[in-house]
Amino acid sequence: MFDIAKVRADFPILSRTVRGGPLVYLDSGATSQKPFQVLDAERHFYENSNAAVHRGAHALAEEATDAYEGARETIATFVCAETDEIVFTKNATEAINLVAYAFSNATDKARQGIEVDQRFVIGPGDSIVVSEMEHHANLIPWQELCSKTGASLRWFGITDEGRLNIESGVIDSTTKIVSIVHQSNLLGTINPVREIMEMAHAVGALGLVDLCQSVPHMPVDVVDLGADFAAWSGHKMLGPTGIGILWGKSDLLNSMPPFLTGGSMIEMVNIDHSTFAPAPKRFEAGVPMVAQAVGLARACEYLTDLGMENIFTHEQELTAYTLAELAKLQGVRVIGPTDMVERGSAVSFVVDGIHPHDVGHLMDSKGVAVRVGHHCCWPTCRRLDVPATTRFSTYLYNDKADIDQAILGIMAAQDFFGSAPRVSA
Amino acid sequence: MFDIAKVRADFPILSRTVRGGPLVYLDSGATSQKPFQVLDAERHFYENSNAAVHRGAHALAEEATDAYEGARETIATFVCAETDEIVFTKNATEAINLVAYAFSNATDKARQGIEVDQRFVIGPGDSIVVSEMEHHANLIPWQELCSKTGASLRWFGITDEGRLNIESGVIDSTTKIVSIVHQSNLLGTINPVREIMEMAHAVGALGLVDLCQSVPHMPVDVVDLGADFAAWSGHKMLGPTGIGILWGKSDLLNSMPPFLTGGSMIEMVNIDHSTFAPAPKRFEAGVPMVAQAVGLARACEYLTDLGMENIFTHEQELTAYTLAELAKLQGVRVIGPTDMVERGSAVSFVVDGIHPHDVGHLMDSKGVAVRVGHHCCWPTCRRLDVPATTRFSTYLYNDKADIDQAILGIMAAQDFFGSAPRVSA
Amino acid sequence: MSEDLYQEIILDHYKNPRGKELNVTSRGQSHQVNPTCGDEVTVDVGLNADGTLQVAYTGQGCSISQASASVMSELINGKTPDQAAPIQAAFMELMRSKGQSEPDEELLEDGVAFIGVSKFPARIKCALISWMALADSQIKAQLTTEMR
Amino acid sequence: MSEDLYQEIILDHYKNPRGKELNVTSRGQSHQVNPTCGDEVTVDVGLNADGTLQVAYTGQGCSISQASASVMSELINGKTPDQAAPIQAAFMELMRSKGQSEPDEELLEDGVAFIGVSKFPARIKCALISWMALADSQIKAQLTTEMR
Ligand SMILES: Cc1ncc(COP(=O)(O)O)c(C=O)c1O
Ligand SMILES: Cc1ncc(COP(=O)(O)O)c(C=O)c1O
Repeated sequence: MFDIAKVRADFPILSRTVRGGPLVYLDSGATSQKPFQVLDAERHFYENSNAAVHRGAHALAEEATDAYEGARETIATFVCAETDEIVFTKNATEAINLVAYAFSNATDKARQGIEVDQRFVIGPGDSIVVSEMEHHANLIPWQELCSKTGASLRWFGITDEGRLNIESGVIDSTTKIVSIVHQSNLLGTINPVREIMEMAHAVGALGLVDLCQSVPHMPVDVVDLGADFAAWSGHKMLGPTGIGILWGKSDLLNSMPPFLTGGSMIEMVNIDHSTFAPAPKRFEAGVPMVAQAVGLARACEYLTDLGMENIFTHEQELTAYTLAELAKLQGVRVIGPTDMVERGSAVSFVVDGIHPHDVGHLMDSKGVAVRVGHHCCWPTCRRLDVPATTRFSTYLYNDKADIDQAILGIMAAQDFFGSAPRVSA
Repeated sequence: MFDIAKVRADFPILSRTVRGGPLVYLDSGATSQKPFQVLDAERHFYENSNAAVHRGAHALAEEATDAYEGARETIATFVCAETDEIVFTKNATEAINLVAYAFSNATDKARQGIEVDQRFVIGPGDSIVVSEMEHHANLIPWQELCSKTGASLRWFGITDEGRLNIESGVIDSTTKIVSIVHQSNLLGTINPVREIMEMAHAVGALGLVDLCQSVPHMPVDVVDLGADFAAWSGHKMLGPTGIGILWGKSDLLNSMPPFLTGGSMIEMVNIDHSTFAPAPKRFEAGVPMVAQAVGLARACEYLTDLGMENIFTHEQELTAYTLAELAKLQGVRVIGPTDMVERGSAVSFVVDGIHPHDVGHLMDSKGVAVRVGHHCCWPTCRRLDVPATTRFSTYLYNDKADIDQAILGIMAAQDFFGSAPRVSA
Repeated sequence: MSEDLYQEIILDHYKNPRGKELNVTSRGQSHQVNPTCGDEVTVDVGLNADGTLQVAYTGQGCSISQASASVMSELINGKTPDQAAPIQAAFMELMRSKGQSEPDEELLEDGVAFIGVSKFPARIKCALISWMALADSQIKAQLTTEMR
Repeated sequence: MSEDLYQEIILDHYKNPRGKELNVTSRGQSHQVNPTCGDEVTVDVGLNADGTLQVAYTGQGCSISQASASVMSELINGKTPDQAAPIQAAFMELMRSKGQSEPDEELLEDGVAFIGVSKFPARIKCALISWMALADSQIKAQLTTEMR
């Protein structure tokens, strides 16, 4: 295991005060804090090797290109992927949209008589499968794709406990792609994605997994998950804002039409037509987020040094503790799995008679940063009949003292609101 | 005016050595270097206020949201725009693609019977107008739009001197959008964009200007340019990598379908359909590049403190000097305007008998960083019958000593290659 | 800190809402949502025979949003549109004040309790949601009137 | 620095290219482009009656790309495919070596001059472009053979 006190000392923000007291940061599911090592790596890049990558022959351009491509290699290794299967995007949202647009672009081109890979051509009669626990980032791109092509959207429902309900018949021969979250950011549920990817492949559909809440928190081998694509963000795993990753199988990436087009993604350009570079360059138009790639690679190294297994174990312990402490409170109900079977560290709950917004506010006044609302999973809230939840989401720098402080915050809110009426649903 | 020595001291990278000598950085057209003030601003954000914006009710989330929205305001003021007309993207390339995709998405939706703004519906019989001096970022997105919709691409040619040839008849009643670069990154030519935007509006077409090479180098009032949209990048104006800007008129932005979809850009989300927030949020799906927005705002302040008029004057002087010095060299031919009429600081040239790649390499060996190649303007090179060029591009931190050193580099290359054969075209 | 925000008056309106689910002969209705937290409010506006406004609301959300709706209905119910307008303007102004203004107690009555909310950017939207719904439903109601 | 890269042999091949625009009875042709700088090279491959390779190229580009094409044609012309293969592999290997390998002068002849290029990542592509075109045109030529 690792020494939490030493880890905490790497994160400058954790020593600041909030509303007069020390900061207790329990909102890493939204975005993580950054260790100075990552900030130093970015700054070192800017102060020593900053230049446009892949475009210059001078020394700085060479160094910048090496830094950028070296970062790609480090990140690939972190998830056991091939280097040229890693595409840099601005966030996970762009990564998922990139795949959704491969379908609409291929379909548009096919309509104009251009030869495209049929796996990406979609229309009425075809279906796309998601679930009722998807983040908006893995739902709306597919809704939009349906609205543009006439395909239909289907979804796996969820149980009252917040587990995926993998009914048969949802995925069938009409299905072109199945896109599922690995770990729910609202419920904490870890889904059997390998099984679902197999179901997709059995009918010839493609599969995407949303790894936003798993790559930062547990060892992930993207190949082992059996998916064709995976997407996640850098800012949730100690990296800078403004960078995300799409992983995709090489043969698929290379048979997709480009998404954003412009400089650096080309092979030949004429005034009226162009040809494109192979992946990953094909999907990285324009000057990319070079410093952020360097920072994210440093984040991967930082995590590797601590050990992803250790981080996972630490968070499992903390989550078990959180669930136990919450169970002791009257009038508090966890939304999502209440045991430690296949669940990660995001813990949502509602407090009888107090709206989550008010719970969050009272906690904030004690320096505890939690997130309240629908957590970009509005359909999940509707399904579980809660207007919103309060969510604790921990990371490697949190300890039991943080949870204790947060529990005190809930109790203070209960005191404060006393005999408040039940919130109407 | 300002004190160049003092300015240079703000840029840590300028004091490093390259290949054993001091760095002479003449590649700001590709990307600019960063003053420590910008790096400090980013770091200060990460160390004090880092949180997901628009998503939390806790103190850090409030501070982060203020920092992000405050940055939008600063950047808007910098170009005389309304704050809610500024959309953050990852680079200029994404900004231009965003507008191109408004057309393809609106057209796809119209085909499915969804009501859309007719200004964005495009198909066979419609045309898009660009020019022969566009950067690939302002060419390929429109080629792709044409290939997906059956619209045709037209372009203004250029003269042998590298000036736009604004023939009548290119823009006509079939034209849906005219997209033109303000200042060419290859030639240095400054185009009469206001006139061209008027021609576009006269036939009911929309107009976009690519401000990548003008916003960093001269005072720009986006409204005054008469365009409907404008795009540029942060990294070329002292800002971080990973951030760009789309400016658009409010009524247009709000009548465009969304582009990237996911969290933060929504109004209501149901499992099978959603509605969207007004601009600029509508176009900012997912956790955005918050730290980079803060850094870019600080860059705007830095530039404003020095005065964009002063920066422009300084660069004009330097460019006149560069052109005069180049004119003294035998066998060197400037590609682009050779006088100071409507031209900026990018100066391209070819050297008889020496390929640009070799010129660049010899200069690099003297610590002079210049760019060689087609500069993402391959069609422009073809038109002007050069395989590639060598380009000097200066910025506020360059002085005559830099140019002198670069000129020595060219002379060294000529010495070195001596009686080399003419490069065949 | 919490005391800044949650004044007694607010808690009282939250626990004992006025004007909630009244039976109003609605001529205008507006449904507003806060996209970040999912809070919702629906406001119905009608006219009494004497030309004064009838206002009712339903909704779910945090104490601030619900108390604000209750205060809003108490303040606006029975006022003529001309009497209501300055109250609406004053409340909007109060919420923009970042805790700096001195609200007119005569005009805003219990509404002054929301001065603390204006210091918390993330909660201003909560306090305003019912007032936005009111303004929107009034526009709709007037449209209906004109169309007759 | 420059001397690392631009050895005499390279400058000589650049100024006096061998095998450029020869008349080859082409059975395979490959056109390669360097997307960053626009350098181009076209390689033609045919077979002589004795089963040895006939190689010619045209192109435009920097000294490194052109000299490399010249060296390539000199090395490969008149070799059997079996004799050419180890030379091709050795040159690829050399370019990957970052200046660290000791190239086999017997095998690579003038090609050893490119050791300096391998230290400059941005120039490696220049040196390799004709060799990539060669490999590609060989594949095409063999395909043609098999299809008969
Ligand atoms: C004129 C022009 N347009 C567009 C771009 C593209 O900018 P970016 O690569 O930052 O998206 C550039 C710079 O590369 C440019 O100089
Ligand atoms: C499960 C899940 N998917 C997708 C996203 C979207 O990530 P981003 O906003 O960084 O694009 C998030 C985080 O917000 C998430 O938790």
